[in-house]
Amino acid sequence: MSFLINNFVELTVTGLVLGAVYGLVALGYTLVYGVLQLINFAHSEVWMFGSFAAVWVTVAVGVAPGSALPVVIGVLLLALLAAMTVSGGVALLLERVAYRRLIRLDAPKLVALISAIGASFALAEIMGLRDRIVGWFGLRDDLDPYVRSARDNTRFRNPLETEGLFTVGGYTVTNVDVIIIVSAVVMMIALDQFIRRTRTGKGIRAVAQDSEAAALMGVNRNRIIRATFLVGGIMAGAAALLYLMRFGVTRWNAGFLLGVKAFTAAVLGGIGNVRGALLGGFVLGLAENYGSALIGSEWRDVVAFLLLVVILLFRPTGLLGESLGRARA
Amino acid sequence: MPEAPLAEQSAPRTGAALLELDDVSIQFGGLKALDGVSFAVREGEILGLIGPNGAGKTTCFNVMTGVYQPTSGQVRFAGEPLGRRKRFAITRLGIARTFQNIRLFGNMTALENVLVGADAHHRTNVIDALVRSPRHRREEREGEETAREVMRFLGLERRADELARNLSYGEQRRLEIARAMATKPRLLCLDEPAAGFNPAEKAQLMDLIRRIRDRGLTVLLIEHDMGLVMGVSDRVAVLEFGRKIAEGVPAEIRNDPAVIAAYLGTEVDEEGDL
Amino acid sequence: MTSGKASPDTESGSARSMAWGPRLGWDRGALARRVSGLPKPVKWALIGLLVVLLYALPLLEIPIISTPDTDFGAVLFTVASYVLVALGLNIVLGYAGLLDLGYVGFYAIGAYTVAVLGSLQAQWSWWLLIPLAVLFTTISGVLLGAPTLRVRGDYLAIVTLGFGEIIRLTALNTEWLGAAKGITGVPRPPSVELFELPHLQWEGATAFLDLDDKTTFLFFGVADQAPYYWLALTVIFVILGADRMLRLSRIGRAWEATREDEDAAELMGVPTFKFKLLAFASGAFIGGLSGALFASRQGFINPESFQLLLSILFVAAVVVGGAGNRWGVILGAIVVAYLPERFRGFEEWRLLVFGAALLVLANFRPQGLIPPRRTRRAQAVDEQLEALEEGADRA
Amino acid sequence: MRFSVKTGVPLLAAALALTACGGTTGGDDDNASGGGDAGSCEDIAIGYFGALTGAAANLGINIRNGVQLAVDQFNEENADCQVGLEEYDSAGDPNQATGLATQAIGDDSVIGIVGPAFSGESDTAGPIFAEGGLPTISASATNPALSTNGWDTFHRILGNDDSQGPAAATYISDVLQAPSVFVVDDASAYGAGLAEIVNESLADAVVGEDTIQTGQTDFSATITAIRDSGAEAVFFGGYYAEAGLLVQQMRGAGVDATFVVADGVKDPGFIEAAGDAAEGTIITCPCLPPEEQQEFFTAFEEAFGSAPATYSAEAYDAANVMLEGIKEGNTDRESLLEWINDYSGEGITKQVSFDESGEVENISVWAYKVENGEIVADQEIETD
Repeated sequence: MSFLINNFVELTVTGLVLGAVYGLVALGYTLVYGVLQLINFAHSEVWMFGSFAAVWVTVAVGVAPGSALPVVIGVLLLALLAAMTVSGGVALLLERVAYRRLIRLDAPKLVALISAIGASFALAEIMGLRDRIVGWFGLRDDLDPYVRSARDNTRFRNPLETEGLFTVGGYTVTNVDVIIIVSAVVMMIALDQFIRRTRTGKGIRAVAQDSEAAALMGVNRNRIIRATFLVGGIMAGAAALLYLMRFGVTRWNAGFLLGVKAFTAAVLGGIGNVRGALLGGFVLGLAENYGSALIGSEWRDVVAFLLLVVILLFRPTGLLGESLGRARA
Repeated sequence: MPEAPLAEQSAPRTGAALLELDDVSIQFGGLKALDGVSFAVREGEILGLIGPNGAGKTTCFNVMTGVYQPTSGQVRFAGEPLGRRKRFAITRLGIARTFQNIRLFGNMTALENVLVGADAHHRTNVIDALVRSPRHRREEREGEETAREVMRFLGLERRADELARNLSYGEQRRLEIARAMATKPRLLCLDEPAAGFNPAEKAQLMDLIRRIRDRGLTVLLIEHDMGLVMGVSDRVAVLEFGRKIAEGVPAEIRNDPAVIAAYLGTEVDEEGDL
Repeated sequence: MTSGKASPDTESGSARSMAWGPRLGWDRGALARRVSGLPKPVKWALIGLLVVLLYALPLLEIPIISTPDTDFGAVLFTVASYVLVALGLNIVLGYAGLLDLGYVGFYAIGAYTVAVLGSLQAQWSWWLLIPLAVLFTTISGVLLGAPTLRVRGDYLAIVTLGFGEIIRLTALNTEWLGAAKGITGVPRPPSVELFELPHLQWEGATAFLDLDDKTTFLFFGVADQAPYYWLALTVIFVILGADRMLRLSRIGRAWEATREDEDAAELMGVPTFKFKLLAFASGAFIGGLSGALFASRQGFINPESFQLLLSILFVAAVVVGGAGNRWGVILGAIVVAYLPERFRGFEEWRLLVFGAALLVLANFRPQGLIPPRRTRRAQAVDEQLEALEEGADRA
Repeated sequence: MRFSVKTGVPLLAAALALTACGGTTGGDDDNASGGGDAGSCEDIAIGYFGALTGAAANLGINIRNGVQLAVDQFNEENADCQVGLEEYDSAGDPNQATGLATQAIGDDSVIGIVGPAFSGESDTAGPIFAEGGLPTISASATNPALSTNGWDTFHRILGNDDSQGPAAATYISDVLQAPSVFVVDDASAYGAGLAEIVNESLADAVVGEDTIQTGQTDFSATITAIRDSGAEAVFFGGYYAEAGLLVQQMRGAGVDATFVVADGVKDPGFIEAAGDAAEGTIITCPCLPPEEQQEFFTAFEEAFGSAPATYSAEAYDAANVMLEGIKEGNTDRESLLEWINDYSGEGITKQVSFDESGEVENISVWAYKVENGEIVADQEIETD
């Protein structure tokens, strides 16, 4: 207990950093769920592809740590753009391949879940076997820096060096901590505004609330569904870069666990609720850190899931309720 | 052939009160859906419950069948307060209902739908089912007899093995009634059973409702169609904005100034009795 | 559909069908329907032959279906335990419509009961351990279900997923349960050595008796996997029978009604919560039984055998095969458990191919390989009505 | 379904009819090779048993490549005695191991197995190999309990955790002279077992411990605990994937305690994941440094395009023990088992000979250090 109190600030900040990543990934689950009432199981792979895009950009640019600040910012923005593009693209691909036909057939939700699980396996394996796949085209050697040790951890060559900014309660908050938490909050606000104010955002809300009525009102449901996947993918891409800045490493199967956690965060906050996703992420991140500090890291997932069960028992629709359709977004 | 819609109704049968609403109020947030409503359904009668849209008719049904708990007041069935009984327990007590928007078990056959209703009083447990115990066999036999009988009564016997969702609209409406009747209720609550019916079908429905009453069931009928309600009901209660504004035999209701006021300006159904 | 096929004399028609006893819940596989046209003795002979063939599979080692790269008996046991799990999960998912992503938790509790009380902490008899394992899993199913079944559908998925992980992590981090090292020396079923059965050996399309390769009936040893398969197969037949009994009773109807429309079911007098709990407990029962058999075949268990991925494979088996149809989910389990073993040749591509296969199956057979009776029943009804009409005409 | 019934019946009938007339002779013909004439090399193979796919594939492939190299070299040198290599890919899964082990003992041409690679699968496969009399030499399974099950076919060619743990502890206390140590493990059988031994050996110097999970990527709570304890050294029992992340996040959080790990981390993947943060990491390993095996090193790199990684050299040694035996005419399981039990020879990782329980004698544990992105030998650790 005293350990928790003595290191409260450190545990809180690192918990929030982790929670921010969970929250951004959770957005993808929450948006798709809000619109289609489907658990997009393959969303974790959307994130994973984004993380590799970010890694590859830094490999291609080959910037050394400690470069001038404008260079660092430029490379990071480039990586962000790449991650968002790739994640958004994979999300759209997913919609096309795994969902569109089933949505058109109005197939049971479970079938869509299986389709997504299949897509998830396939996508993860494609990344894990990328060295073999490029080998078919005789590009194994040319692409070596990108496909080397495909089934191992791949390190993100972070151009930004971690620096302490200020010290609170015995913990030196770093620039990375600040960047991640602030970016997550800013992106959440931006998304919130997007959903509330733009035409597409209103369309998303309309379809979430009553897809038939929305169709009668002239909303193109299919376009809105695609937009939803795209927005979720873009957020996952951003999450991928932030994740790499903090944790430094990605791998072909890293999405699975993160996906489970992010989905938990989405449910915790109230699935379908955009603000709830970030709140759920923060709560989960903090709970994992505090729980680890109290009873040991081996129990952190147990703590996370127990928390989920308890919250659902007392607030059956999550902390903020499910409300993508409602005006509060 | 069914009788003409406005034929003389049989004289009110004044049995004992089967279901009583006693000063029932229910509140959702700031909205009072029911406000001190009291009326009684008497054994063996057909009571029509009418009122403009949003008057609280379906809420009334939901209070009676345990879907909502009243904020204040009491609902009594055969003299016994319903209290906080679960919905299925109330059904077993003897209240059955249909739904405004049809809610059949679409992927089960018509017969199975009715059997689910008949199962309401069955006690077969896992062991019974596994060993095909005498109780299980007796209940299965009785259940199927009840179900087939009710379906024959409603003219559905030939559709028994059809999936519920493949039935025609009118058949689905009747199947809902059959399913409710199979629970062997004393009180049958019909929630807008004529919605979407043409005049000929409505006439048949009126006949059916009377025949149901003649089987000894008490019927509570929510309906928009004035002609049908006035034609078939022994008595009518009128709700407006969650309050009961009138109660009496159809002739009285037709001339009640409050009722006329309530319906003034509102489009009365095509039969236009008021 | 069947419109316009009404029998002229409805009274006698319905009376007849009543006399024919319960034909409710038509739920026969495509094969059985084709067979049902045959005379009864032929039908029974065919079914008997099929059963014998199923039991003889590990001895026959038929070239095309036998697995070239791993022991066929062991694969058959794995397939059988998946089939068992799929049957259990089918009650939860297919009949009652509850998405359980933590089904492996029950599997684990069954396995751990046998292992912990049979080897690690006590040395109880196998005959005692199996019922205990089943009892514990059923209780855990009720304990998990009682609070969580009030949670709405999709939330149940994540709550059960959490449950499965909690079970695994608890086993992994608790010394008393063997932690990561796992538990060795799990008791095997008691053997009754009666006689020896030779295996077949194939050269092209001709078969020879291989007198050096024999299976002792009924010796539950380390290497020969066939007896374990026979045990699991027998359990499957028992569970199939029980499943059918429940399905054709009030309980099966209540499950289905609950899945179709929970509120309407409740208002028709179905205590839906009780029946959902019952479905959960029945599913847990079968899952635990399967886990217990798995542990006593394996002789060794560790938490790694109960990964979250397994739960997902179980769900995939049920849905791919056709949730709600017991023959469908059996086929689904075979697809999920057998194909990856049969086609080990794909090596590292296996999971990729498997994922792609799931994707394709879901998109092009969304109702499952053998859909739950709905579509097939329309046909069956046609045939029945025709038969009834003939009968009525003759009367 | 219908198809299989219609065609299946006559096929079955035909099969039974055939058995009736030709059964016994067929049986005899087919099992002629079972007895085995010593000295003939026909139809003989050794097996590799372990993961080639799945999450643990990397370690498995390292081992398989070691075996592959040994077999290829042997076949090149002995044109008249070609030995096959059977691969049993368990994906590291104890459940799959059962069927594969049964398959292996049923295949008479396989007379020795290098593996099983992991402790978990050894637990299910071990008794099956023992029953089939098929000798095994594991190049990587280090759970001490494996040799105590009475499987007379079991051997392992590297020190188990009981020998490596104390060595790591000795290094920390004698060489690093760290007064305070924080012990982390990954809850795996390998990592937890190792950490427990280190924990016991260091006793009072241990100022804190924590357990992470394999697959975990965020270690912030653990790192907070390490910082809070003020430990000067961190021992991590586990594999390289988590080790790379842990040390990287430690350094990122400004914790500069010496990072000490064991052989499961001795892999290029560790450097790849940790980058600069790996510098100065101490890796203990019951294996000789690569300088002492230069020939093997170059041959391996030539064959597979990458440097030998964890356990490749052990696997190479294990395979060579068997291949030498085959060359000496031990071409059935029984005689090969005898050969292995009596073996004494110079491997590239150590002086190889096995004791009664199948454990290798003469274990030397070396400390390696990460310098400039390379794992280089530091010194031999003297225990006792």
